[in-house]
Amino acid sequence: MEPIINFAADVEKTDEFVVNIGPQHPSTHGVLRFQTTLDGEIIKDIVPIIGYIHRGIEKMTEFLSYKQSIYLTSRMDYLSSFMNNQACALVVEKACGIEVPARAQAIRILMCELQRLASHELWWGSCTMDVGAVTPFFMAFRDRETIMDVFEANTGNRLTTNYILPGGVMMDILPDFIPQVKEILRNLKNFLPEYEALVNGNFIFQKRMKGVGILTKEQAISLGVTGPVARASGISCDVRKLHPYDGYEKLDFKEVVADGCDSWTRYLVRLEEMKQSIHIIEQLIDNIPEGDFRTKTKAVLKAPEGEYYQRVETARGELGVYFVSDGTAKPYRMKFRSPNFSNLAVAKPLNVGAKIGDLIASMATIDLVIPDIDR
Amino acid sequence: MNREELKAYLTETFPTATIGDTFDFPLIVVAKENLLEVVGKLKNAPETKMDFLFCETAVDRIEQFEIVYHLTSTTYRHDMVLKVMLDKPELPELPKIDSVYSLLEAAEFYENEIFDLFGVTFDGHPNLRRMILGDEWPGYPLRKGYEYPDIEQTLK
Amino acid sequence: MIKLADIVQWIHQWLTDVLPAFWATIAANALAGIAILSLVLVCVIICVYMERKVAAFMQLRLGPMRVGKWGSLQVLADVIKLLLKESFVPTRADKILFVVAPVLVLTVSLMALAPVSFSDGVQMWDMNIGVLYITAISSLGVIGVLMAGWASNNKFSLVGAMRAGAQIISYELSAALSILAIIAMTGTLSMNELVQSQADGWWIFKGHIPAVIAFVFYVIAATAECNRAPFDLAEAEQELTAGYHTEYSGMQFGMFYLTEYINMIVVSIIASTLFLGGWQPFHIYGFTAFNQVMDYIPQFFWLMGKVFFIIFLMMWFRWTFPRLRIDQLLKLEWKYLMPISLVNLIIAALCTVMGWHF
Amino acid sequence: MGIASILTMLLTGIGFALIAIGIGKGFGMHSWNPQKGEPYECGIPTEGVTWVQFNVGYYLFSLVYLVFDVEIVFLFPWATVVKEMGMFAFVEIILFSLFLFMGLLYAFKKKALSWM
Repeated sequence: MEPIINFAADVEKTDEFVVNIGPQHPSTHGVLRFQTTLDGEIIKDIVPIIGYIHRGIEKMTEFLSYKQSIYLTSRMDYLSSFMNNQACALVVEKACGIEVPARAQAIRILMCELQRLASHELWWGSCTMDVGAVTPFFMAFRDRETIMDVFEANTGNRLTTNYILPGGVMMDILPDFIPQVKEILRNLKNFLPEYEALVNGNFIFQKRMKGVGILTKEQAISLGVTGPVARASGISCDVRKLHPYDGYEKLDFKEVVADGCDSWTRYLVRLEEMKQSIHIIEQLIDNIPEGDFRTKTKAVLKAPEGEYYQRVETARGELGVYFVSDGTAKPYRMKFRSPNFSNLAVAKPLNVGAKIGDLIASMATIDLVIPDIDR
Repeated sequence: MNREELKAYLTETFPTATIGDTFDFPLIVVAKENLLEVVGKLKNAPETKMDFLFCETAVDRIEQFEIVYHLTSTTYRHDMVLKVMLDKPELPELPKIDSVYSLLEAAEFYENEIFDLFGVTFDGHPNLRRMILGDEWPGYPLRKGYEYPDIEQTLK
Repeated sequence: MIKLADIVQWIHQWLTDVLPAFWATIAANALAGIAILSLVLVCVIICVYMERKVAAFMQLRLGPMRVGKWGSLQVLADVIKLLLKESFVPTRADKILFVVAPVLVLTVSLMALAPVSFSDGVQMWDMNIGVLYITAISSLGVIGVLMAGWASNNKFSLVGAMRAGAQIISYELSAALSILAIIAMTGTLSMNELVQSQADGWWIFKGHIPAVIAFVFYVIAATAECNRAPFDLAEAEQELTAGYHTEYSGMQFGMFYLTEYINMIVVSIIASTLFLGGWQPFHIYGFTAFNQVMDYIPQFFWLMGKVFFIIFLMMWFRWTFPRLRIDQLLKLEWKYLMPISLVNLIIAALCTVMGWHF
Repeated sequence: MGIASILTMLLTGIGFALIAIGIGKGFGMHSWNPQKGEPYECGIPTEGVTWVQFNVGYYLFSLVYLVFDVEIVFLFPWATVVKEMGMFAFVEIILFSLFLFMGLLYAFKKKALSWM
């Protein structure tokens, strides 16, 4: 039977309008701009516009030596600067045939996993804040701060650490490092259940996350998504497992893969990754080998001519360094395949048809760092 | 497939292409015209299933461009590099190549970036725009011998 | 013991003695207006300070500490800051609506205070439809919000205002139905009589489960009507930057800010008058000594204590819950709160008819 | 104080708001440039018009609300007298609510209350 009054009939004749969400917006976490076409609350089209913080890192490397280039990588994804350094260092080591001492490898992994913890904590805080809960943000910062203090003491910097160099690490860890990290782990083991108690069980939070921002496995593969986002869509893509580097193959940890495909799964995957990182650190912290923290390298490194590709798993996905050498002391071309740049591609499939609130919530679980997109 | 098997398979399947090596991956250099066909075959063939484009970039080799595609398979986890050599005409004419967007959606942003920084246009790309630098920026910075614009002039 | 009512009566007497009748009425009205305004402003100052401190302690920090002892003068500093900010009208805005909107929302929320019974005999006007009046008047506030959002000529404001419209009117239903549950038991709409009816026990105790449900629903709906998190969709900082007052600055923004807190006070006053006995002290039946001690606390402080208790509840919500999405928010109202409060009202009516409540 | 009290509060509100905004205007800094008058849209000049025919998704709620609000206005006088009128009023309101509820169900069925 035909409805007497069709409420839906009049709805169709409404105007769409364009709203720019970003670059100066509280929840794009940086100078990212979404040009959204809205029909009421519903997003009809979304175009990510980037480039507000482009610094030309790839071009700058062409004028710098390999060792100098590493300092630029810290500025890409400032929440995973250890991993960025590591990727660059590894590709140079691979090209020049430099051996890394076991102690340096252990320190690298420790630092990277601590960085992953710190990054995921910041994400946890900002993700919950984007959904509207402000309190978790402060809890995340309380715990992240202890990790940042360790970084500051050991590397001299909190964000742009420039710590990992070809041949090892910049300097040895301090004697305090081990007890401090153990303290952090002890605290985190208490705090992680607290996180879950505060947010996971919350009815509203679950409603905002479950079934929202669906990224199917096929879409994720086609869009070249990596990291926790892809793993939450059921793709196994942890570089630490698939192409181990720096001795990850000797460690026992699980790759967190889930196939829920929605924001809620991405949220849980990251929380689980934090537990795995704690597990990795626990295995290493008492077994840091003695020895050098760095091999002696030549002042000016020269890579043999050729092409090299090295990938590492940062907190947000796979960072690849594609490095073309022409045998001189400077890279001929260095391309950083940054995880955020590829992950940004999900903005459209994730959000078309969703509401503004969903856009913010699902982009929060993608966890973009804008300087890494622009480079 | 491991590296040797993959190389053998590539040699067998694509007789016209040049098979080689980079440090990490097997390399196949295909002609510009065959790009879509080769990528389509690599993606769909049950032996390779190269369905994941994890890096696409360009290298300016002075006399020509190399467009470099890094492919991997989410099923078999073997990687490979595909290269296309592209003639480099004088500016303002831009070299042209087929977009692989129809096969691998990940190419959209990578190709935007290459267009922006190298000045290579892609046929069949859904939304080719200067993604990073914006339309006003003069020239293509990642080309070798790029002359920097006068910043004062540019910002005006 | 001197009662507040005696003081009011004394001032009124004095005015009628020294002034002619007409001017005495005017002066009395003016004094009453100023008194209520200052009371509200003091409450708002306490609220803002309280909100900052409550938020801070829930978030493992200390909150304002620099201005004055324990940051107690922080609110004053904020007011001075707001006063010194420029308030301007955007070029493309609808200028008249833009300017009128903040005045309207503030006036409306102040008007709702007219029939409030602050203490025994201290009331501007004991109107026989007090509750209906407050319900009606406070629903006018949404017009101001819509005006502000529309006039700003800003897309975020527009979306925020539209959200506010849908949200506030929807939640009015369950708020009104919750109020009606108590009205049915009392049989009066006068604020004063409502309080008087609770001399032998507050409705939340007397009214059995229907009253408790009505109280819970009223607090939820009131939070939504005040645009407070988790229902702050009209502002939704993370989504719409500041929602309907994105374009406002300076004291014009200050008016919206003030209104948010005045609204909180108003709904808390209604909630405490209806459910928690207004200015009636807390009594335990047959516990004479305790009851007498309770009686010694002035009635006004009883009311304010209850008001601030409910305000604390709303702050607690705000700093613990994530925000709902707009469709979830409306679904919550139309599919859960509204039908349940309708049924609750019928049960409350049944209680009344059968005489089941105390 | 009768109806004068409402007038008093009205005037108090308007007066206070005007004085506060006036003081703010008096004390505040003043400067002007064309960018300042632009609507805020994350730092990007706004595209197109803002005053458009907005999606009706919100309005339907208002329509349904209107129906129910009128019912609630009827409920107010009923609630005041239900105590005295007893069972008659109770039965009557059950019937009344039943109709109301049917209205709600109708709106549900027509999907007026689901978001579009």
